[in-house]
Amino acid sequence: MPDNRRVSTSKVATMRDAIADLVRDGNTVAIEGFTHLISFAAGHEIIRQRKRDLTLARLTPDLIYDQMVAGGVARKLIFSWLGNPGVGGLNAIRRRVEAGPVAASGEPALELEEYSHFGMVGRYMAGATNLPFFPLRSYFETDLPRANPLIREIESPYGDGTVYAVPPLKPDVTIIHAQRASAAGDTQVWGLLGCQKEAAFAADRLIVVVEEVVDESIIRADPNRTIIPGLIVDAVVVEPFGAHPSYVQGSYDRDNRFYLDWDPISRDEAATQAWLDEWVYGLAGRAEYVEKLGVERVASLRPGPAPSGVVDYGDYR
Amino acid sequence: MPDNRRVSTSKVATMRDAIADLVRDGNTVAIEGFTHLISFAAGHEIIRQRKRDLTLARLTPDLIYDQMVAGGVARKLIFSWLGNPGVGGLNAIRRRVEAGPVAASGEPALELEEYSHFGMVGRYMAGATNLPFFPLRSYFETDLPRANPLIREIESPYGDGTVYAVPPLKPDVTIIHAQRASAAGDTQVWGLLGCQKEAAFAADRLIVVVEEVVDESIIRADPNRTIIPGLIVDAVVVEPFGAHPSYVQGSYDRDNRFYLDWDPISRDEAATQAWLDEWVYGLAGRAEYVEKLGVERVASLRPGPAPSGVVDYGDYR
Amino acid sequence: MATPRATAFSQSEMMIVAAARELAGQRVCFVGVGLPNIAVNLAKRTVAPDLELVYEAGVFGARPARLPLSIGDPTIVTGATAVTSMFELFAFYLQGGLIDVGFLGAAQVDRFGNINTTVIGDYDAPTTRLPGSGGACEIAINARQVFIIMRQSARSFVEKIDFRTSPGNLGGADNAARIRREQGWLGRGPSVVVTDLGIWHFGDDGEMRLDSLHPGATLEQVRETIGWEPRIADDLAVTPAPTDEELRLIRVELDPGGAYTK
Amino acid sequence: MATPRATAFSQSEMMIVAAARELAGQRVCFVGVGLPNIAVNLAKRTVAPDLELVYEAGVFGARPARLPLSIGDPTIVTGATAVTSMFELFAFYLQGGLIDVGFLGAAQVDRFGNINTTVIGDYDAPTTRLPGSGGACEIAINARQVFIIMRQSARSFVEKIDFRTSPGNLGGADNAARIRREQGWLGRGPSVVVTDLGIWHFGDDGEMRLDSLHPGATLEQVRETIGWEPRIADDLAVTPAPTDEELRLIRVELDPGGAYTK
Repeated sequence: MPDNRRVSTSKVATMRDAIADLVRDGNTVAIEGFTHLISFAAGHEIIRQRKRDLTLARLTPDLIYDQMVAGGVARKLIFSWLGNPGVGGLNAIRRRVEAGPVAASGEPALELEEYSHFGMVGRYMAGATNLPFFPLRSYFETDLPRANPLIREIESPYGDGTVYAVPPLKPDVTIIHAQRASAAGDTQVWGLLGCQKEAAFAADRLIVVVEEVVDESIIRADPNRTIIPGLIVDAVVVEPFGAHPSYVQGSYDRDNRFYLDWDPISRDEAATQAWLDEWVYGLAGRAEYVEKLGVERVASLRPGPAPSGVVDYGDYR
Repeated sequence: MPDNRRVSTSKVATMRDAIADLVRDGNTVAIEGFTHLISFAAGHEIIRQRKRDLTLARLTPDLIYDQMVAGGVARKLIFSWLGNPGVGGLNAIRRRVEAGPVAASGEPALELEEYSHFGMVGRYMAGATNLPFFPLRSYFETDLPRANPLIREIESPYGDGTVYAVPPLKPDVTIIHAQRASAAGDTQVWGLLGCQKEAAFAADRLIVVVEEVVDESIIRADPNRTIIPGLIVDAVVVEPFGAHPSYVQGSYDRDNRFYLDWDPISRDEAATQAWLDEWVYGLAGRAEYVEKLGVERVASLRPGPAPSGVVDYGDYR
Repeated sequence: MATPRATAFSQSEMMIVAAARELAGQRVCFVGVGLPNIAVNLAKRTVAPDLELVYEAGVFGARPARLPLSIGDPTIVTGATAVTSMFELFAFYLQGGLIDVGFLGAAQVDRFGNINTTVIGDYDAPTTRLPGSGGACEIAINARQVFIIMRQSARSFVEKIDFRTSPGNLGGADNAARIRREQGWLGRGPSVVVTDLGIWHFGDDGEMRLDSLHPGATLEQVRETIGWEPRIADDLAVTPAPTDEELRLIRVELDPGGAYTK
Repeated sequence: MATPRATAFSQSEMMIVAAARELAGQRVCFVGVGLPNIAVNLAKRTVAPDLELVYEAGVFGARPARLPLSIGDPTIVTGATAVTSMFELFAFYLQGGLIDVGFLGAAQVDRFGNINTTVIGDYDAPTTRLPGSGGACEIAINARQVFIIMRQSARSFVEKIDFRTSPGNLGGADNAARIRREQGWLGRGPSVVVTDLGIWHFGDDGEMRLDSLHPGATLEQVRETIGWEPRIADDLAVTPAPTDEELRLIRVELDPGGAYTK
């Protein structure tokens, strides 16, 4: 049998167009990636375009959601762990939470809906697989189901007791960062996988941001490496270094200095807004951000090589 | 930080020892692998050691369970699709099913417990993850829940209707075939993945049969390729060509001729037993089987090369 | 100018061509091996170039270098876009609602497209033990629509199936639509049955109706190979014969050995 | 022959060494970053060479080339045995019962080892918003046993925690054991609390009991930094000071920058 080429239109778009077209005020948006592959570039573009009233879902809101909350895009968080990993709290978010019903700034308090890590993963899983709930052995004898009445008990139909359930989470838009994709959106990731696949399949619309677009033949040479098919991708955005200050396995390291720097900046509302002016509103996009970061800092984050080795799929004809 | 070497005892064993030590009469045994990586070598050793009263679980019983049933090792099947794929029925099994309560041979009829593919996968998933059930949107308006009362309805705790549930399946022993593993049992697979991971984690004991044992450094060079950690492996059996007449991606092709040949053999009880005498009881193990198959037939099943390419994990220090 | 004489073709070839043409405009198809595989690949080369193929075994975007011999042939893996575990295939792709068309065959079908692939006779003491569901029951429920391909015979097109493995239009369209809605199915059920004799679509009442008779087939043959009084469209068409290009694709590219199309 | 003078050490170093020693005989450990990470790696080099490390981020068999700066540092991936999705990590490894020991820290703990990492004050209008559960609540329920590492203070060792994020021995051992059995938990709850002042184990009634006081710490300090009248073992021991080899491993290999151990 000869070539069976798929006719696929390229989905490559600019970050500006992808965010403008696919993220709408009031949407539920999930920028996923557990410590690895966090699309700061997409988060910044959402701030820059002054989207409003978003519900932001993410296991670990991290610095990117702290910045987005500071930028005024969010009305609610759905999460499982709220912190600056290894450093401390998320100060912009805490200001919007601890102030009580109305924050000092006059903004309404941020609404919180919280789970555990596995609860959030289960929510994406139920969303991705069209299940009305996902069962799990968490939450027994804790105050979490009282704080969040969407965490409910469910009885086993086999008469062996009760477990807990979480409801499906289907983001309007999921955004993930990856090492590479084809122009059609077939996406490959290595290193930590987090819950990107579940969040991607759960979403109504999906933006994949990549370090590089590669020829389809590179994807097809290793199909087990593909975590997301182009079928569910709405836009492929090429944004090298788009995950900084988080990292991309094999491409660059986490910029820990920025995680430390953000703590004092974010403790002060004026300093926070000045940072947003300088690094988000004041820049056209990620290319300018990388330029502003400087070649030296970028170079300092590059790892040495650690090749995976090759496996053979076999040519069967 | 310097080397952090794990002290791990080798789990490498002969097939004879692994089956003798780990498979016990009356056990529930799952030899998994969807069309790909079916451990015929382990099935034959179970026949050769004349294990008895096994419950055999597998999505697609395939030729290997037809042979095992013919060899008298099984009292029950748990399955979702009973056939010789692309050829026809499984005749030894059908003789033990269609004969009614007592087969002509005097053997009791084979007990059947049947699901759909996703139902079987869900059963392994529940077993692997210690859930009392797994929910799925199958079985609506079918006769399957009536035929198998273990398929039960479950109501969503969110008031949006009812789905079906299947109970956990926890095999006493799961056996899988893989391209490679370290001596400690860290196992890598590419090509079709079937439900080997779920069946492996669900099992009390796990035998991994591989084409080759490789140095731990090869596994560690590509950790995303690992589907099973040595932690849950009880024995690593090195048995090249052990999946024949099924196939191993990149190593050999499915031997379709044998799938065709099995149909007339298995239609006749005497021919079936003669085949078992010649190819199972009459041989000491897989090495003799491969020798008997002949170098020409083995060579005819080798594919050309189709390399995966290399990815870079990055050296972070 | 002489009219070109049509090339001779087999009933299997006509079935494949008719099924392929029904795929016009479809996007994502769940592929089984055998006739559906050839039909889908023919459609991709003719009426549906954008068709995406999902194989039950866990392969998306297959580009087989030869005609796959089984649903899990290694040739569908090498060069594919993605390989997933069966859990992910059934959970994310099928139950998740990404499949537009699923193909089913059957040992028995009734007028409403309900399907039996489990047993002939009593479940506990069957005359014939069939393969069972495999993925069929979940395809019938979760694929947006279902195409049925099977040869007609009095044994297979029956008034009452012995076991309902995969639901079709249940007892009729109104009832089926209500039940699907209440139970939250993504599938709308069977939309076409392609046989060796003709093409059946499902009417508003959920019963199959012969809309097109294949060239050479007769209504007498149709009635002889069906266990109920079949509904025949008032404007019964004749299926256009396979074109030379369709036959060339089948014979030269898709099934050069004639394994499925003799 | 002169007795060798003990090398000076910090309270953090003592905590790490004490926690590492508690890991003797353990097999599979769920690792968080910071103090637990150093303790686990120290144990692997001393009392528990066979210890297997599972990182919450989805890594099994990590072999980090440097001290990981976060729970998802790329250095824990390169050279690891296996990387899995978070679903698989939590479902197959943790909920599946493969984890022998999980480490938890806390903002508040009570005498029964129940833990709060969610809020100080009222949930709806908190004085201090803490990180929340993360994976802690499922670790507490599904890890076979839980080790707690935290510094003592009157704010953190409290009579009544403001929010129960992760269950410990609930209201006492009898009650906890019955509830765990009825609900099918795999976990047996907390077994040890290692602080900057001493080592607490849980008695038969499920309440923590000070079994060992670190060198230099006093019972007065213990009472000042705890919100209830603490139970003290009759045969209260003094924790053996860190050995030179333990200190060398921490200072030279595990935390050469002193980030966690100053």
